[in-house]
Amino acid sequence: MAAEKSGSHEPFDMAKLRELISLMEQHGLTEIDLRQGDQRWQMRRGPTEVMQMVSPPAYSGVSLPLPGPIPASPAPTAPASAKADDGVPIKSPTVGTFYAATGPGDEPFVKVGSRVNPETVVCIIEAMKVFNQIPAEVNGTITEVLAKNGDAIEYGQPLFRVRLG
Amino acid sequence: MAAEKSGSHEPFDMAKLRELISLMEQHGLTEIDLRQGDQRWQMRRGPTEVMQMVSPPAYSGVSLPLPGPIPASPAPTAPASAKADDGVPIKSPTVGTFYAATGPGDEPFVKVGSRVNPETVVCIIEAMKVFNQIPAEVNGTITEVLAKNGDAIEYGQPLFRVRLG
Amino acid sequence: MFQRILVANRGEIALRVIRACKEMGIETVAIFSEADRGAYYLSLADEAYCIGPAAATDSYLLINRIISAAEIGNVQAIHPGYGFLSENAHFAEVCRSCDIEFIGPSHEAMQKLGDKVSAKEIARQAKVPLVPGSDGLINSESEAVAVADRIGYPVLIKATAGGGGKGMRVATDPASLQAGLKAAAVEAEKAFKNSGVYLEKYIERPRHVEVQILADHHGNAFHLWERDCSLQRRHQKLVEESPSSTLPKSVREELCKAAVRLVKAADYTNAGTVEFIVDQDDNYYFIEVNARIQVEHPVSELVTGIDLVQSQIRVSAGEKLPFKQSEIPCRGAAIEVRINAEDPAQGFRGSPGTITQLRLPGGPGVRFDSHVYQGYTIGPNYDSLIGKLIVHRPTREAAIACLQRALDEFMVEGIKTTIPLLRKISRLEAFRNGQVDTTFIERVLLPTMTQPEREHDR
Amino acid sequence: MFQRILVANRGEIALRVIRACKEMGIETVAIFSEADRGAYYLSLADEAYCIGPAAATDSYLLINRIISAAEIGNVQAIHPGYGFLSENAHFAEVCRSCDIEFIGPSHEAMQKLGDKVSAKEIARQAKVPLVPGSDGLINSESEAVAVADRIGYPVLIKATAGGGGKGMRVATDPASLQAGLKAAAVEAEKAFKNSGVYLEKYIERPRHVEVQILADHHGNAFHLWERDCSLQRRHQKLVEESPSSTLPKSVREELCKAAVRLVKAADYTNAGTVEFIVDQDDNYYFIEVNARIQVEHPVSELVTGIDLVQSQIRVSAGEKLPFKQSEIPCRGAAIEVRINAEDPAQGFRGSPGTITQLRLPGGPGVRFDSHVYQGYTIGPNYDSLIGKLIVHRPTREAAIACLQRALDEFMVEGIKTTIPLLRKISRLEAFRNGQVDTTFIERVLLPTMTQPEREHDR
Repeated sequence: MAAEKSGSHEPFDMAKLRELISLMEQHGLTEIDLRQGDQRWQMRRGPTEVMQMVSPPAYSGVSLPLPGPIPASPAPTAPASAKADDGVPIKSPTVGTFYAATGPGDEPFVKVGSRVNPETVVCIIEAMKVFNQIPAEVNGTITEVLAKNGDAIEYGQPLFRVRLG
Repeated sequence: MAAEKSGSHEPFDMAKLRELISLMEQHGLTEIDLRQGDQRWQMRRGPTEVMQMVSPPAYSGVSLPLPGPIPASPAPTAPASAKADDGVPIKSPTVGTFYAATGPGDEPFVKVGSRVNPETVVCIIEAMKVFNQIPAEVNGTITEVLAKNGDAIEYGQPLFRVRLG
Repeated sequence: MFQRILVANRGEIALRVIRACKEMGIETVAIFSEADRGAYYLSLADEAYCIGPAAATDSYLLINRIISAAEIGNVQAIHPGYGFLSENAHFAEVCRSCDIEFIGPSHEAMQKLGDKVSAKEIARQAKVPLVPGSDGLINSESEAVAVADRIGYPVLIKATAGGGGKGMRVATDPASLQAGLKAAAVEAEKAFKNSGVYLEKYIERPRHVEVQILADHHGNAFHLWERDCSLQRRHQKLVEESPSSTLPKSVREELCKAAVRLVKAADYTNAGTVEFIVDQDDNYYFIEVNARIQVEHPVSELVTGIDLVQSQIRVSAGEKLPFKQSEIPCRGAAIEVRINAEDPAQGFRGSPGTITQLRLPGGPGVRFDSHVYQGYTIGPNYDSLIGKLIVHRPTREAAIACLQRALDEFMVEGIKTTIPLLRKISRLEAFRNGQVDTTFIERVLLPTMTQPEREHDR
Repeated sequence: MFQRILVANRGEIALRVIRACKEMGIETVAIFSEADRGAYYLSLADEAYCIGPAAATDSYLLINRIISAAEIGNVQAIHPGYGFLSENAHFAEVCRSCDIEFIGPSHEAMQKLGDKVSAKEIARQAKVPLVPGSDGLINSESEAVAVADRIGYPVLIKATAGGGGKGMRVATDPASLQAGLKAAAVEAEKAFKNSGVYLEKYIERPRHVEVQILADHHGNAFHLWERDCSLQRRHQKLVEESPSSTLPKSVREELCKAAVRLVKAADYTNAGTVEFIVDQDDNYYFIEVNARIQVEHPVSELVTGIDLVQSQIRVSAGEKLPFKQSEIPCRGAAIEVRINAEDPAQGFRGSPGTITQLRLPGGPGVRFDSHVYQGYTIGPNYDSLIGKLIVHRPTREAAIACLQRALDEFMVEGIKTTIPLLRKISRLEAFRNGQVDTTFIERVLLPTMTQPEREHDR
């Protein structure tokens, strides 16, 4: 707004703001709300508790001491891989059954160390009797195979890891 | 207003803010809300969300847009007195009806400015046809009378304020 | 009986099906979109598979993904819930062609009753009353006048290709009929390139009354009495109850029998709902069949004591319904209200967000069906239903009192809901006296709400 | 009818009474201690007064404070709930002397039935079976043998001044009887300076069966069938159900009629419970009367469809009960489990703290009575009951299935509860077959729980 520019009070003194923000972090403040005349400075910081409420722990039911069978939900996407940073995942574009090779006894499409380009078929996901060939979609080297023959695969589940390049 | 005069309308005195923020941390304050004239400084620290969950706002039901009669719970102890720091409260030791004097037309036991000692009777609380004389229990001067003749009084409700001495 | 069922839905109805299965000792496979990952109800299923991103067209509506999940989940049957694929005859057919039972009617019955023209033809044969009107298109003014004379004014002129109210006219006498015919034909030609119009009796301020049906594969078709769902906004039901508070006993019984005749005529099985409109003289007219479980099924469960979702599963597994018509009671009065994450003050705009505080009603007479909890985030992707509050008491008066106190106890913070509106409705004289119709909310209630609200207007 | 009632209690039963009043259009005045300030249920009352500090002896048990609150709140009646002052005849008398109706029996009836000796005398006159035994003290060995021959072994030797099991002996034959008499007399003399002993038939592994009673001031006294509360730990009930799953129909009916005879003989009015123990041959023996509403009243409400708390209020206001005995059904099966903030793994030690996460069960067949919510803090001052989960289904088998799935849905974080124990109980063969008695939990179940738990032991 034009009015804001007018005169000696230059909107928002960045030096002060910078200082306030660093004070907030330093002293663990979550909120500042300053008003004077037509000015209002309001700042909020990292409400970690709200975050917990926003996304309740996935499958928290699993932690219940159920006497019955424990719901065996498949693990959500990211596997607890020690090599989590060793490349990008190739994720399943559909839900179905994983096959590493064309048939039993055949060589797998790819192994750790295989070079792939975007068109390289890395596996088959069977869905409704249809065998979907899954392309790598990236250039690189397979660093990890995350699924086994016959595994039930859900949408978005990582199947391989690829070091790009 | 005094505040308006100060300075060239410079928004927000950083020295004061800095001091307040460090005082908050030092003394474990979670919130500061200062108002004067058109000024308002409000600051929050720490896990406010968890705090809300631990002690949900008293009578939060009152804020519901109930179409029916709104629950008219009596206000919890501390009244929103402007002179909140002007002395200590004399609290009701029981539940009952407040009387400032022995009978209608009589002089009240105490008024603002009355000197009291621990034995001074300050009012009567009637409970089950019994008229309980309430002693001040402190030495000092009455600065505020917080109840009216015939008021329903609950346990712990402040009846008077006394500046000690 | 099935050992394992896939629940092809989300939210409260997915939880409802999981609950039914758990009580029957059947394992469940849930599916979910990325938007629903981590929802608590998924942890109650025995398995859960992500089938796609948030958009329903890329997940809950993708037949091949759901069938794939059913295959890897190794289920014998799929429960479709309501909405999504529940009335998709093709989906039902695909399921069965994959040797997976679709928990619902045969796709043939679904198609027959899903098509309005064929449904009306079946109704006619089964002597179920239809809204009186012309036999097909109107060819001349004189024909129109003759039809109107026969069925009585007011009449509704409708475009045969119509939709959305276009090409519709109400006529109250021969003069307005003649004028209306021309105008409607022109409008219809313009909108649909088809000027064909027909006549129907115009039902003023109708009530919406529907009959719950259950039919098995052994020739049994029963009604579970009726539900009155007249309180609607833009055809979205807000309040549903059983029994109807206004229909005379003889009409209720007739209506329920008509519904049974209709589903028998269509060889319909499983649960279904036959919808009628009822005029101010308690004449009822068949409208359509909903070939699935409905949102408001709990009110029928409460008055009859019959678990509808369990019954659906038993019927699909080939079991015989274990009762006779005369053994289905209608006890007390049940009322359901829909708690939606919507802001009635802002034109019922959806109100997504996180529930920061939640106090649920409870105690005697209260049932609550919901997948949400304090900390749950309502996303913008799906419908706004966050729960159904259902009360059941010996009398309608007591049920309304229970509804009022339950709504007063109900506190949701962080999002806007229909709760304040429902509180208001529960205290309206017109509602308490049963004097409402499908136009009531928009015609009477909402206009009063644009004014600043009076306080304490019970 | 009363316009305004004071609720002289706290927690779930205070909320239960407030709910009943709201549905009846009666205003409520709540009282609370400083420990309960800010509890959500207080905001549902029309007024709420703090009456003292946390200790019950300085607040909920202080008669004069409660009467003062009733006076400033201008109420016509006081509902005492259960516990606290609910069975205090003096409190009932004070209320009425202040022209405030005490919602419960007359203090005379309360005194008559509150005293065990006079209650037994009334039972004898009303031909209600008592545990067989000697008529008063035993004077000689030969008399003891004669009594034991008459009532049959095993017999229990009890000190007349006794308590806490001291001076008690079980005898299975004349020899052990003679030895036991001497030992018991010596022990009793030592413990109570009174060597008097008497004989009673020893009931092995008894079941606890109680009958819900409602009586008005117009000469009507009805039973609302029985509840089986055999699953107890140290006389604390954990699971209650109606009807009893083991009693033959003829015995149930006899037992219920006996309970009605007893309360009629005592001129008892309002709600009450007549407690019996039942032996393995289905013989039943009167134990005592609880002259108040009970924690487990909801199971009777569910099978009969009668609101007990509303009925209490109506009876106190002088209304006639609006039904006959033959019109009180016992439909389906209802089971209540008590959710306590206790840690069964630590000897059921109380587990105060804040509920950080809460997922409540819901859906068909589920009722939940509770004053707690996510964020509520359970203090150390009062009992550990945080909620009652009650299920109602057409059959006991279905009710147990519903109970299992509801307990599986139920998640409480931040405190320890009895939920895991209740899950275990709900899946026990002995419970499902009705083969439990008042000693079962301590005799059979708890010993298995000291061992590391086997997984998946459904």
